[in-house]
Amino acid sequence: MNTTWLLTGLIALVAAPVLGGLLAGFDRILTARMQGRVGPPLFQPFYDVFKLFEKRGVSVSHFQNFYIVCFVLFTAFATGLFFAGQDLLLVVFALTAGGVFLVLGAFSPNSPYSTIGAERELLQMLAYEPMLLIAVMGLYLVAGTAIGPTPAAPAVLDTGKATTILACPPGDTNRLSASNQAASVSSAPVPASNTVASNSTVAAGCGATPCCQEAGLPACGTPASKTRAQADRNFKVATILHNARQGGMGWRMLLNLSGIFLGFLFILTIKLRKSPFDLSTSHHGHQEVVKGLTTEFSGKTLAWIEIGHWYENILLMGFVWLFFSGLHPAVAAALVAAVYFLEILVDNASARLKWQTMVKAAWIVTLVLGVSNLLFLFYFNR
Amino acid sequence: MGARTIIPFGPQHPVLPEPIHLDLVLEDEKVVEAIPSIGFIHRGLERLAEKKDIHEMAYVSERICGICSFTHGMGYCTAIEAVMKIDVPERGHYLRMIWSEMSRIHSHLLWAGLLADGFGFENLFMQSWRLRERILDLIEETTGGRVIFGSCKIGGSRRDIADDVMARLLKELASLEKDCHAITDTFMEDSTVAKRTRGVGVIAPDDAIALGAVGPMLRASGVASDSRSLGYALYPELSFAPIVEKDGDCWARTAVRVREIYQSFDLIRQCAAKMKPGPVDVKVSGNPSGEYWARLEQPRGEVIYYVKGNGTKNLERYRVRTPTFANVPPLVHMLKNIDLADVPVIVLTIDPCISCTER
Amino acid sequence: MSFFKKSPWLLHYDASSCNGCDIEVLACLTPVYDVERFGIVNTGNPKHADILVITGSVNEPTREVILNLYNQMPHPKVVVAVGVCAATGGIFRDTYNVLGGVDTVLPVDVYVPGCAARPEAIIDGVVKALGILETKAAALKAGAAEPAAVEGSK
Amino acid sequence: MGLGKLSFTALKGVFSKPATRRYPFEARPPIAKSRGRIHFDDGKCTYCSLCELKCPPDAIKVDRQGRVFAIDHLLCILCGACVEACQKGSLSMDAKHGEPWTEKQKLSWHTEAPPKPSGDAAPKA
Repeated sequence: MNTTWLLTGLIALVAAPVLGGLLAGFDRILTARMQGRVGPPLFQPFYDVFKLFEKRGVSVSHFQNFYIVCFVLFTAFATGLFFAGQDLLLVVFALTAGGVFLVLGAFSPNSPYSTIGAERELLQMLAYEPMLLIAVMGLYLVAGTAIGPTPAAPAVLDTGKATTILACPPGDTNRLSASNQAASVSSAPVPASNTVASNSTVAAGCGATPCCQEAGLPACGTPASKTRAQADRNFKVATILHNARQGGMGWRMLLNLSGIFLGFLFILTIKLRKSPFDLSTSHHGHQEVVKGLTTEFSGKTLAWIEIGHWYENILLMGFVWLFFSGLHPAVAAALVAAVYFLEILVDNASARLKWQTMVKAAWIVTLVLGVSNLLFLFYFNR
Repeated sequence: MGARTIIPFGPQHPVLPEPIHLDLVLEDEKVVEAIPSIGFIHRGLERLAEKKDIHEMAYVSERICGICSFTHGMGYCTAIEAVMKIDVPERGHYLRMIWSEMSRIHSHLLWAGLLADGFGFENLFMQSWRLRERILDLIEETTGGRVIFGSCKIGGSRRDIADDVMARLLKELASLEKDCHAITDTFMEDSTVAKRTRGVGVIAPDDAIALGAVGPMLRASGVASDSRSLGYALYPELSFAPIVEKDGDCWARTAVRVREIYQSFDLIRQCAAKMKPGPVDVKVSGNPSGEYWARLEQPRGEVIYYVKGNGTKNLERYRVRTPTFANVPPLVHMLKNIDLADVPVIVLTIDPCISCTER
Repeated sequence: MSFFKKSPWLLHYDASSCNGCDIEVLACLTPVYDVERFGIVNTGNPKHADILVITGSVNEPTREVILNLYNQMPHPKVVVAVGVCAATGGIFRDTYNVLGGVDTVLPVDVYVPGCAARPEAIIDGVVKALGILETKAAALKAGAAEPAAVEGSK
Repeated sequence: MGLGKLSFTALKGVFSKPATRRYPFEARPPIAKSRGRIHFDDGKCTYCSLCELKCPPDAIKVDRQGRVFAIDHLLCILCGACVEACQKGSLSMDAKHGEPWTEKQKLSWHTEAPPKPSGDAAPKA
């Protein structure tokens, strides 16, 4: 991790709650408009949280608040890691750990509503976790460097423009320069110093940005073959971003991941606690388990849960960004916004389903869209 | 697993605007048994008949329940009029029918919103209540109140609807009827809604009759029973048929109520077409002596008013049998072996009005 | 600067109302009145609520429930009695099962008149309650002791 | 069957004016017949106490000798029976709703010293 990424990670730690709150504010206004009302001011989520900090709390068990601190810490940690360009798998597991702490917190007061909420949250995790991991794997296969072909027998494909190693995602111009030494040199982006300067623009483009090092790729100057093994298998966000952008994957990345992306959108509804699947707790306490998970929390603790959710939402939006990361940042940003809008629309056009339906639907989606996409990536997109 | 937990459902619960308490015995999320306990809003209204005179009792009777308030006032007046042998003028009857159908629309839209809220469809709740406000505006314009109409008195109606207001009312109702389709289509056709209502809380026709279900609850099980066909007020003058669905599940009950909304629009139009200018009330003097049962159709089903007068200005006995009271046994019957998530949906599809039930 | 004024969360309880005020309280949340404009959310959960909105008069069974709800709400909190039944018992004052208004059980901060109270009147009442809520919050901040839980005299 | 039947309505909501009446800032045009609050005009009252007789919740108390009319707005159910009973038109229904109070004002209304001691020639029904 170099300083630039460290800095982005730290900035994200501070900025994520602010952005998350704003996002929640936008969400509430849009939701209100969809329901034909005016809705609260944009900063309403902040007012709510600040008020909760002022309010006295009631806690039933001592551990309750401790668990919530852990939940927020883990969620924030996951967000920080993500924006510091670190390992995506670690991010997902840190996020899950945070979720588990939230569930523990909800279990501890022993109230029936919060217990049912906690059980439902566990079922939700059961429903979305496989798809989340598949998404990570998909991103890894497409842009996480690559599970390269064995160096001895690289498959070579004529893309029409230039000879490319098949394992590199199509359009990955980085690899063009490498194609000279296809047989012996790795499929990893080759640092400029190692490359025959036949494709100077690409080489310069890559070498000029510090992202090779940031991404934990072989440092410039080291022989590529030596560090190939560690460079090849890499779940780092930085690597994915680097490959997608520098590799100019563009829409192809999304196309290759289309099934996984759709599946991810599906579970995003669960993660964002939006309507068809807002089983464990919802934004409005009009349901059979009152507020589910958060029923027994009050005052500061509730405020922290809210902040934890903001972190989580920003992290998820960052996750969505990864799918678009091959595109121009402005396009990607617009698409992320569109995804969020879609989630709000779905929230406002569907009833809450039961957990049985949720688990079934999530797993079918995971199997049909996620796994088949993954298989496709394994066998046809090498 | 298999450990039983008891979930206290109510008296304060966000999906229940009214206090009813159900002890839900759960195994995981399966409801094994539901034990209702009521009595939270018992006020002792019937006993007020001994303290308030018969004319004041009309206002008290309206406050049995704020949702179907007009029907309560109308039922009480119908019973007293029968005892005192008062002939209400034709126009008075038509006005009463218009208001009672308007209150049916308002009640059904309100209920639709609450049901939507019960299965977590917040937008549908908001949209239903948005439309309901328009009917409330019409009610306010014609009666002066939004939920308590205060327009029924012994001997006829306290207010008249002027012709220009009536024309505006019909126009607004027509546009409202058109706008209702977006909502009712969602209730009838949306697949997430169907997932929550179809096949949930099924009650067979025989069970429904045996357990004493009334109103939309009974009609949804395929039994064509509508107290309006008994012929109180001037309902025999209007053409309508009881709305019946066959499935007996939550979806069928929704369908009955949704179709009744359109039926009520139609009935209001029929009333307006048949109405002639004339007096709306007659002068009432004397005190009731004798007893009478009046049976009316409330939005929630058949309601019975029993009055017994002894020649004084106070009634000797006033008794109301409300539809929710009749629908509680079928409710308890349906609340067995279902998911916790279905409880609000099933409870709401009987359209509980606890305030009527306990008075 | 207190944020209570900007984000009051309310809890509604129907003590023994005829539903009239109840549905008007609910109507406040819906598009035409939309109290979310002021950040008001109906939480349905006493532990999250700042304002207790009670409709209807108090009778023997609901008295316990009201006390329970009130005592579960964290400080600061205010009570708004909506409708004449909640204020005095209204037309049901004389019946055998009605104890009277909410103030027979709890300290009431705002009374909203009307039968049924109009949504506009309820909004006015809640807005008035916000000022009181803020004073209470300021007092708590300044180090005043939390008011003791209200005990029901059995 | 269909998914998202309400999405069109929802989308339409984003681009059209919300149905909300911004109440405290914009009051809606009053509806003439609206029953908001009982208005008492002391100039016309003869203290006949017919209104007291007709009031279902007994919110009105009239002292015929002392010529005092008192109404408890926290008891009044706005039925309008007193307005109908009043022969002199001193009671009327105000379309504007009553204000919230922080304290109970039990007998909240007018006391009037007798302007002309002509006795109570109250129009009794």
